Amino acid sequence: MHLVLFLIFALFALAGAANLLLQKHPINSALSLIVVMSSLAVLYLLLGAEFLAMAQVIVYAGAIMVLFTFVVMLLNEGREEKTWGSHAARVVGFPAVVALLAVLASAILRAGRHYGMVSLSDGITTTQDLSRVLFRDLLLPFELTSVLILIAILGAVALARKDDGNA
Amino acid sequence: MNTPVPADWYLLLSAALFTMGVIGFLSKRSLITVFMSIELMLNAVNLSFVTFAHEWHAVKGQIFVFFVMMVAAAEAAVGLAIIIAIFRVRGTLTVDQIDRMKL
Amino acid sequence: MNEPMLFLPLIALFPFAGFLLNGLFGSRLPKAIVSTIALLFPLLSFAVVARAAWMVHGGMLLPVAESGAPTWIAVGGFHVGFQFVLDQLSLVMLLVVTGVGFLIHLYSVGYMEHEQGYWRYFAYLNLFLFFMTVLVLAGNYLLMFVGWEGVGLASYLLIGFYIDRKSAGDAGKKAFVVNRVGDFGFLIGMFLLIANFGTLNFHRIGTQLAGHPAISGATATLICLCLILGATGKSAQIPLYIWLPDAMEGPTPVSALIHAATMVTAGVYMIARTHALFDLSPTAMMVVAVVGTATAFFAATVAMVQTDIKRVLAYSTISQLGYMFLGCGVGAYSAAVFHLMTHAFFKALLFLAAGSVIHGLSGEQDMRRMGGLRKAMPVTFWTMTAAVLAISGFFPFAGFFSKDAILAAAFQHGTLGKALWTVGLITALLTSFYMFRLWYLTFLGESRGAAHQDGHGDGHAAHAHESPWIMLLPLVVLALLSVTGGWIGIERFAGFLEPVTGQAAMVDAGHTELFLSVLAVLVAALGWFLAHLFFGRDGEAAAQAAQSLAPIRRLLQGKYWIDEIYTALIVRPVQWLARFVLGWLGEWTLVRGSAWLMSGVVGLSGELLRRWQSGNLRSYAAWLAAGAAALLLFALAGTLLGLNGFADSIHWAVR
Amino acid sequence: MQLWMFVVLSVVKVAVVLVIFLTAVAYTVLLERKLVGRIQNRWGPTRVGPFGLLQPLVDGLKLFLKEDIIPSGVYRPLYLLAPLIALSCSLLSIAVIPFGETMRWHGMRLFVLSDLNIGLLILLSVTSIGVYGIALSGWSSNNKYSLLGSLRASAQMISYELALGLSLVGVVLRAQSLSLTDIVKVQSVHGIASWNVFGGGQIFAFLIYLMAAYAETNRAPFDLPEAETELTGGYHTEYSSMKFAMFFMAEYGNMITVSCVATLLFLGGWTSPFGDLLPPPQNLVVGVLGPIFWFVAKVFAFLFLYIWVRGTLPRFRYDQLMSFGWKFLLPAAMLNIVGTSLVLAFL
Repeated sequence: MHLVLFLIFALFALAGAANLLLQKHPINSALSLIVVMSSLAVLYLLLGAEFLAMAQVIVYAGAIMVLFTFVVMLLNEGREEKTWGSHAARVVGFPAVVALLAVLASAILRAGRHYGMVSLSDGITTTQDLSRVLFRDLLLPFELTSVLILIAILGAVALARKDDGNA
Repeated sequence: MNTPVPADWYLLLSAALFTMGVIGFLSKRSLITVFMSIELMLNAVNLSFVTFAHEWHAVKGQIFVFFVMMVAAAEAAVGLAIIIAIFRVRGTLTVDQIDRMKL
Repeated sequence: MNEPMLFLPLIALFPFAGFLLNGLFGSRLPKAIVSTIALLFPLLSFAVVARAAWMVHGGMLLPVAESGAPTWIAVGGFHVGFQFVLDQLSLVMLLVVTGVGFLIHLYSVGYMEHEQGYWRYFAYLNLFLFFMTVLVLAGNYLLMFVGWEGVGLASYLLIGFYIDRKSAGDAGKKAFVVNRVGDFGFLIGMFLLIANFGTLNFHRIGTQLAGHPAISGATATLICLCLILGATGKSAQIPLYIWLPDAMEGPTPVSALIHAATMVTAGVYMIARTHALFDLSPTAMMVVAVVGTATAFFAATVAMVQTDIKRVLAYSTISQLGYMFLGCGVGAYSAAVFHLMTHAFFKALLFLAAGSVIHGLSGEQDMRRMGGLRKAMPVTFWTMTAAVLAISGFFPFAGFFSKDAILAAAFQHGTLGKALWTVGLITALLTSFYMFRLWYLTFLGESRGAAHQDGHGDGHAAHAHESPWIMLLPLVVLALLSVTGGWIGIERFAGFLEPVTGQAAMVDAGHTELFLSVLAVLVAALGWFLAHLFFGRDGEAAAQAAQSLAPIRRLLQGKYWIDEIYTALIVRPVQWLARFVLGWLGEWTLVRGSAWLMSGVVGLSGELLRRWQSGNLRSYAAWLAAGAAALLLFALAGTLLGLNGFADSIHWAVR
Repeated sequence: MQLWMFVVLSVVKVAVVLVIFLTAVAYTVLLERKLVGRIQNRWGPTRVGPFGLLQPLVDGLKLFLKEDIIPSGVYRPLYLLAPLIALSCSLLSIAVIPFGETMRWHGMRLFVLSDLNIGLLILLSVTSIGVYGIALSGWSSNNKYSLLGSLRASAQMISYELALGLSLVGVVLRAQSLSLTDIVKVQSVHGIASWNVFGGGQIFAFLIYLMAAYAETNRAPFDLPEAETELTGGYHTEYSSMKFAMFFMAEYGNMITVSCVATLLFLGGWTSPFGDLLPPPQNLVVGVLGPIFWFVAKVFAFLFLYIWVRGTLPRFRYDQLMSFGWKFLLPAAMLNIVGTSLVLAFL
């Protein structure tokens, strides 16, 4: 059962990611990314991280990606054009990507034999467990993130607002 | 019925998604899609965090993902605002055409 | 048994709170609130001290070390904490500091009433009190040094309080720089202590010394000499006394509090606090005694010819501090501290009374333009009289007991002691002389203000008025203390301090001492008589004497030209060197040379790297990816090539 | 329990709940038409069946048989996808809602599709996904009215989702759980006195939730996305036939879900308002049907309130709507959290 669910949603995630790359219109890419994120949420559930799974959906799929789709809709740029501005991206970038994947994969495969198995009966990290750590040990970082977000809001408003002189 | 899955499969999936994010960053021409590729990479990393948290029974791994989400939210807000500002000035979002610091 | 709750940190923190409140918000608060804050916190602090004193009176055992003090520095086995310790010595000091400090705060409310920067003044004053209490309460050298430097800072700020006067600023700088020289010695001393004992804690050093005198006499002497250098800086002894007379640029209550009663005695306190070390080194003791005696005599001679009322008092302070050093130098620490206490009373009183006179004369400080103020300012006059009698050493005023104790101790200290005693006795004569000179010139005779009309209108004496009650109240209190402060008697005082300062060297309490006491009083009376001869009726006798002793007089008025000598020998060469370093080495070689080099390197590398910066995001991303892959490869190379068990190490490290 | 048993039971439960839910949706439409009619001094539908009771069936049939028009300028994939997203999100959220006693049969909970630790979070996340249906429909229609309507709707939903989510925190704090069953259990002891809205002191949270929920479901007085006078039909202007019906069903489905959630979180769910005043029922049938009766009654009351409000209050202006959400509801919800936590911590 776990295996089946894992395979299904891993496949969804990979397909979504591939679709993100292949689609020419940003809105399709955005929807593909939502698929990836939602599948990842299911995978989090399989790993016992139920709160994170929901946070993934609410924050990523429900908030961040909505912003993306909004921007796509507002700017309405249309399909992306095929341009060839970057030589380095082809010559350096793609070999580097291949190397990156190779290194990562071989490292994981080599280290992976030490790792255990994941199964549905492993038990879950409840919201209480999470909040106990978050609000006791890591209270200061948590409060700092709230400050960060506040600053981000101000920054976004300041950046996106039209200049009064030009408006 | 309850077939377990090796933990490194999750890690491999994470690596694959990350690599696809990098490819997206390199190959996509629209600034927004490039930005989405970054989010994809962040998500891939999050997956490996959750996997390790499960592997080592460490709640802090999940907390880290939580923080990544918060930072990603902040980043998305500011980043998209910058994209809008760029579009307003340049009239395009094609990465290859936005390569001057001057207006 | 419960540890007694003394709230030691509060003693220091109350004034600090006052400083913060007045310093941050004072400029926006009305004067009444500023004064309330400024008075309330020292009073609270004094209350805590008084409570501690009461508990000691009730039989509480000393010393009390505050438990659970936070750690400041912890390097290896070396620990320094913010620890406060209360023992007999610091209790006496605290009573003086907070008690006299509070009185002077009170006085200041009246004195500074019309000044600009009222709030600033009180903020600084509270800051000073904070640092002074830290200095006194400190349980180790480093914390003491914090207070030491802090009072220096407060002193600097207050000397330069009149920011629109260049001389005030210069005097502040001078005090600061000269003190730095002393601090240098203190610091070296602390380094040596760490090197030899591995700790800066007074208590631990004391036990180590008592247990096995690990350090040889030479090391002890070296450490002590360094500490003495520090003490001479803070306590204005030869050779670093030169800042104190200039420090009189500050407001008079400041002179009373910082430059007479409390801060300048820090050196004496420090020596008494570390006497265990000094006891090991006869050489250092001798240096202390000789320096003290020389300073006492030297400053007294200069004081005889000064015309500025505050400068007379300043030199007098230096001279009295010399006595205290003498006391320390002959091992009579309790006598020195006793004198420190009585001196705090009568010297603060002298300064405050002088301030009252200056206040009454709208800022006039020259004694030659005073005179005849007895009628106009009766309270000031009578309190001042008490103080003059006290400092001159008349029985039964406070100064008699303490000075007598020091001189007696010196007399019993061998041959050198006899010599020092002789000088000390002469100094006592001089002291009596110049103090009565001041007294006559200021209060008796005719008003001489009218003779020198220089833009001040008529003579000041005509307008002289008594100060408000808020200034007179501290005067009266201090006068009472100056009269009665010595009645405790050195025996009881020394007995009280014995756990800290060790066995006092009082052996022979018989006829010799009585003889010495009578002699001292006689000498003081002689000084009064001489002063009466010269200044009692008119200035003629004084003028004649001045004529006949012109060279000496010129020498004294020039203050032995010490300032000029220092300038020529030290300041000039240093300035010249600085100009050389800054001008040639700094400007030409370092600044311009490096600028050329930098610009060349940057320009060249810019030419090379420019092509890389295409501005294309995807190109950057490509290089980024390549870099990431390379880094990862580098980090994981071991694992991938199977060279070591990297994966296992990660695995186990995280577990 | 065997796997096949699990699957069969689940499928049966899903089917039953879905049928009931869709019927409820259809009859909510009828209820609205009748009620609004009475409020406006009309009869409402009366012709089909007794009291017009068969009207929903006929409406459904009509929509189903209508010609399906796809305008030429639309962006096809998303145009087709959008109503699906909207409807499925609306149907998904009913999955975590418990509507009866915590009874088990062969180890499986009856009266709830799936009881989760994080039921409340699932509801919120499904709601947040629901935004896409509306946003995409408006944009893909390639129509100014649609785009404006969808932008309004999405912005409104995102804005009010904050107040909505925050208003629930007080309840969660009280129950110390995100599970809907646990939240109901906390309120079950003394009947009406231990309901969150009264005994739990969450009356302000309840009012905030109510207002935010109206906005969240794009209902009057916050129905700006489909304000006919300005935007023709809002985001579904270009939709017809079954696709329009999907949006329609989604909206009414959301209404019912929101009412269910309000019932569960604030009004004690399926528990009776008398609590322990009445003896526990001995009869099994009463024991099973009683709770369901109370649940349905409370939901019905909410739906009634919905429609009543729609028939009574005028529509807000858009800037009023936004400033109301951000400047009043959101701070109020935060204050409620602070107050609740203080009370819980110190009393």
